[in-house]
Amino acid sequence: MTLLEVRGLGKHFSGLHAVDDVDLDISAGRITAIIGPNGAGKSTLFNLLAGFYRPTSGTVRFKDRDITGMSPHRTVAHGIARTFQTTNLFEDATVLDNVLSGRVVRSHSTVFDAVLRTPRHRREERLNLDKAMAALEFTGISEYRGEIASSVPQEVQKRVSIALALATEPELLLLDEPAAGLTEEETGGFAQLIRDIVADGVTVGLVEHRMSMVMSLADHILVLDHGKEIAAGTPETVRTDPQVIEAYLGADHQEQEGAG
Amino acid sequence: MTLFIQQLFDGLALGGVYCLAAIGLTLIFGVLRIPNLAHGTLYMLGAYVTYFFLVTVGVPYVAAIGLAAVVLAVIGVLLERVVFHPLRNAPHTHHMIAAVGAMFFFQAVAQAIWGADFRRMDSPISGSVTILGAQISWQRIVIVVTAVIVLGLLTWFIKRSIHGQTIEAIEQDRTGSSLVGISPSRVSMLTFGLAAALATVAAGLVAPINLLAPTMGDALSLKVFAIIILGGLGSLPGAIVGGFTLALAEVMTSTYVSAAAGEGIAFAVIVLVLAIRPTGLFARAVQR
Amino acid sequence: MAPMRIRPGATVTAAVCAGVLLATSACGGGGGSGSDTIVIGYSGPLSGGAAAYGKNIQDGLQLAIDELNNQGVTVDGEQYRVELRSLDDQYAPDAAATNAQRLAEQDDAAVVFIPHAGGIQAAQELNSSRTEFLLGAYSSDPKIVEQGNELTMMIPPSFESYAEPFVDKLTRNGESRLGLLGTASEYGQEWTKLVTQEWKSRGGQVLSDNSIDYGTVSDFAGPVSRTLAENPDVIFLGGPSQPTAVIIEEARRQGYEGSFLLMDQAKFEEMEEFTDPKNLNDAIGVKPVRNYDDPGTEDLLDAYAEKVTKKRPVTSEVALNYQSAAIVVAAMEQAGSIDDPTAIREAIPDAIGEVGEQFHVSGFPTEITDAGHLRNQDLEAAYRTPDGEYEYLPIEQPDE
Amino acid sequence: MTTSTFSPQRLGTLLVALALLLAPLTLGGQEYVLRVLTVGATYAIAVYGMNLILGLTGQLSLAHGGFFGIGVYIVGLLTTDYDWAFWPSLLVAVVVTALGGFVSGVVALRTREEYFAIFTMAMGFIIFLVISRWESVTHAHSGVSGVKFPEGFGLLDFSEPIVMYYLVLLFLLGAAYVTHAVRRSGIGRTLVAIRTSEDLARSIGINVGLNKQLAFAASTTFAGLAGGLFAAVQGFVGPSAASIDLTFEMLMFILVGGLGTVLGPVVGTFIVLFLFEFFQDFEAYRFLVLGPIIVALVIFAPRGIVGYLNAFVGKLRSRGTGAGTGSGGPPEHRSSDTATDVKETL
Repeated sequence: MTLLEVRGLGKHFSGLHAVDDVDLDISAGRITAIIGPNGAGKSTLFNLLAGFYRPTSGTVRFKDRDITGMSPHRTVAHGIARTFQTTNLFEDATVLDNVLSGRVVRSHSTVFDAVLRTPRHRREERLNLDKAMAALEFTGISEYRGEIASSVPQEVQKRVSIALALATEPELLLLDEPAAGLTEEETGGFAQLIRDIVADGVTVGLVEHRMSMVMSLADHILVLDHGKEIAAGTPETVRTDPQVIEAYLGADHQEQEGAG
Repeated sequence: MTLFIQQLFDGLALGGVYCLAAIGLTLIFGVLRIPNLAHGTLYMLGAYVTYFFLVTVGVPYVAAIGLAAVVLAVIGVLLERVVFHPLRNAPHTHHMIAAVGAMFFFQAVAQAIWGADFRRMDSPISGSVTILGAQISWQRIVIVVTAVIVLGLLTWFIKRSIHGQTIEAIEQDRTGSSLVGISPSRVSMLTFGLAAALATVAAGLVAPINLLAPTMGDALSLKVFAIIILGGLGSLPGAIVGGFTLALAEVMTSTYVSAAAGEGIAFAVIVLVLAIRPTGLFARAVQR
Repeated sequence: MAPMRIRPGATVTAAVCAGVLLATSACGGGGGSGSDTIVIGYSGPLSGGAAAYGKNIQDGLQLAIDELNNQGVTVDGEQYRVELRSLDDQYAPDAAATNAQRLAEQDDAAVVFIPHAGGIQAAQELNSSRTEFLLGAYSSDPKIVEQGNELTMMIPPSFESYAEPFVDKLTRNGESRLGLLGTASEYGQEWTKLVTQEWKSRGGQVLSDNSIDYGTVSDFAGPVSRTLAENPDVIFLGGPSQPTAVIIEEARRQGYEGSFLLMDQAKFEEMEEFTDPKNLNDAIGVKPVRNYDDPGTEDLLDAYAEKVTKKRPVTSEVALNYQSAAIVVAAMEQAGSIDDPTAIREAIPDAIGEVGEQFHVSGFPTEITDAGHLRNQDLEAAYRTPDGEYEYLPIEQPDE
Repeated sequence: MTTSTFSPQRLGTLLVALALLLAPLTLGGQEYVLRVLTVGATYAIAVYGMNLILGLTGQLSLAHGGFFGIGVYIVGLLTTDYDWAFWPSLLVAVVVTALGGFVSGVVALRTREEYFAIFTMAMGFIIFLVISRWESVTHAHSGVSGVKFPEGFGLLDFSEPIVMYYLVLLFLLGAAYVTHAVRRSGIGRTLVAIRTSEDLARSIGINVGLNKQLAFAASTTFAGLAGGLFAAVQGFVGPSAASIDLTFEMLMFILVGGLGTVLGPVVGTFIVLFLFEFFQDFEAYRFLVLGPIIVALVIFAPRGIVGYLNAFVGKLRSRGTGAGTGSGGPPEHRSSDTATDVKETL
């Protein structure tokens, strides 16, 4: 089943075609990766899907509903969560509070409930705490819950941002370079975490530089260059696509691997 | 028609004063992101120090303004060092309150030294000239001419000299310029010194047609904010255009609408401009 | 900051809070003065835009108190020293009321002087019901005695008494066009209304209102040329003396040759210091203090020059408060009480006649109305002739 | 969550509440101090409003004094010129400032950061100009006298200063409780998320625009309520009750107390007012001392007294238990956070 369907999506920034006429289908329960050299428009595409940018052309459909140009707070409510390339957390709050913030979109109690401490409010607060703790345990960082987010190791911070996204109870989780800057060993752990997420029933969209990780994880790969799709398919087909080798793996291969 | 000419010249003179005061503020706000609410009190101190040199010491008018500008530049640098430098990483809320504290202090100092009563400062330039039936005093002509010269020099300074270019570089890219070895700290001091000196020139020019009082800068403070919003933060040409535009708008509104409307026009301008363009007219792309 | 964390510092905070509150209450116990001291309270603008005005009144009160101490004050057979306690209210009504209450309670001041209508009205909300004190009200706005506050003593003449004779004098030669260039303060606006009515009642034409805030305008040339563009015969203006003088000078420079009708806040003697006195010719306003030949005038001028400053002249703000401080203390002597505001107020009519001659400086009050207004029956205004001489004309005061 | 049934926070709040409740009883008829306390309590209510928009949401609104003034004048004018009773007037003041805040927030919140501050400063100034110049309605500088006391319906006499004090105190405690409840709930997390990073807040599904607008409306409502009470406390009101100076005073209160904390507004307000009154003895020269004190507080105690103490005690506790519970205070102030850290280890 196609969870997210993108057709002819484009975004122009004052003459620059950041994303140009992209089609993409993300199937439920699978891992779809988007790769391409720096500046290929991968993050822009994510921003378009999550509603951070308003596309200049094309449509985005999620669960058969048109969500083109919908603002982020609504896409999240519909079930799309994302993480950022540079780890983005509420740095002065504890890890637990960070993850609890992700519950806001699923909460219904109003300020009056909070002031009057209605049963609904208490019930919801308890539920939120349970869900947040579950997300922390799922990502394996529950022992850090009391610590200030900016003070925990980088790997933990990355896991916090995933836990935060999971706390919003998404059906589609968009991960923007989740393993950037991690060691080889840590990357392995992240790959496992991503597999766990999918096993838990959440569909994953992934932007990643590290080819080894993409090739081992992805069910489907979209390759972008200069905002345009140059190839799409299984890891096997993409790996052997001459255009991809030309544009990406060939020219940049060494640099990419070195930098990774 | 005569009235219009008269008001036009008055508006231009006022615009010159506003520009000189606004440029300092726009540099501080644009370069350092500090909304310096104490700017009006620097202007006030500038007027009093000019008065001190002119009347108490007895040096000539132009020299008095020059000396006062130097003194105020030092005060500006001190203000930066003592108050704003320790707060350089604090949010603008803290800057604003610190500026208010500095404002209280400077006003109290002026009142302690020169008293609360009005002072009058006569300039050697007197008399007036009749242009198209309007009586224009030489002092106002001097204000406009001086403003133009100072603005010209300043533009040259910013574009040509190393120090000026530093200011511009920092204004455009704070992190980038600190990477290439420009010290933000030195630029901060330079900017504050320059801003205070410019405010002093404005005050020295306008004092002879008005009066000195410890509160003379209060009204100006808010107006220059309107100007730099109008002109775009950190933009020199913007401050100049904004200064003259606002001065003329003020003068013409009070002439042809009502005095109260003239007083409120600056604030109406802020609200209107920001309601339509939340980052000000002529604003550069906002870096975030 | 995390919203849901417990905040252990609260205990300490609470301790600090409690400490502060205790300290606040403790400061209530302080203040006051020895039993042989009479405290006169004063709350006025001592900083901010109106500080010069507030300082003038403070000086007047202080000079009177010095002189009283010189002579010795005896109430009910006991010797007292008089002391002035001043607090700054920056012209804000609520601060003035708070100050007045503080002066009355902490410093046991039975009389508190306040020199602005807003502060006076705010204090009147207190002095009738809650804290008792006699209010020395220095404001020429008659509203302050119209509300039946029994503990108010209005010091200056009501400004309403000026309008008619001023307009009379300046319309003698058929002048008919009045330009308005007053200050945009509370008081300036009241004056503008009054003069407008008076002028219109004689069939004159009132031109557009160019009132400006004298304190905030950077350049007076604009408003002046607007006013002159309508060719007025008389210009009404006035606010603090100094900007008024600058505006007059600007009007003369732009070629205006008509007369000026000055509101009572502007004083000839102060304006003479700020502009060539010739510019002030053909203007009507309040009589300069130095032109009175009351028995105490000279001495006050000398004392002011010696103790306060030689640079500024004595104005009616100094002189009238000088007189009224003496009246208040005389009333205490009459009443035989230093702490009963009602008794002191009731003794004022008798006290007026008992005040020493040296306190008669500028039209010493001859009576106090039932509403509490100190009045001098021979009040005079001053007209500065085109030749720069002063002429005085009597001012009739309306019944209250 | 770490909230226990018995926490030092509850004890602390209880103590502050007790101190405020008992304070008048220790005064022995010192009505001046009672007046300072009452006026301080009305200001503190407004400062709680500022805490919502600035402390929790991170938006510096300088129109706060203006909205306070609107509250003052609605109650002032309705109870005098229109002879309304106090309570309905207060209700109108609250509703008008709530709606006014919400509607003006639509435009105001299009601007961000410093622009928002300057926009609201201009708004505040326009409100002040209207109040001080619109003579036919507001009586301009003449002010409004004879504002009614609240009706006690034969049960209470609000013309008694002490009764009035307890009334204002009741509202103040309410304001503090609302702040506490909001902070603890998802709404508080929403606002703090917006303060910390609008982009991240958006990415976790927070409607940033709407929430900012609601927070702004809530803050102006507090200001309006406080203004209405202030009018009744004073009896006479003038345009200075809407002035921009008042906004800066409130800003000072909250900075001294501690941004975003529950007790900060009340602690800051009373401490600064106490300083103001204390330095009255210096008359015109008091700002020679007060000015530098303000600057020093901002530089050396940027988190405010409550924030600072919280951090301090938090540190002691975390050293004791090993588990970091962290601290309060505005997140932006990195460098001096380090500075306080250093001091705290001493």
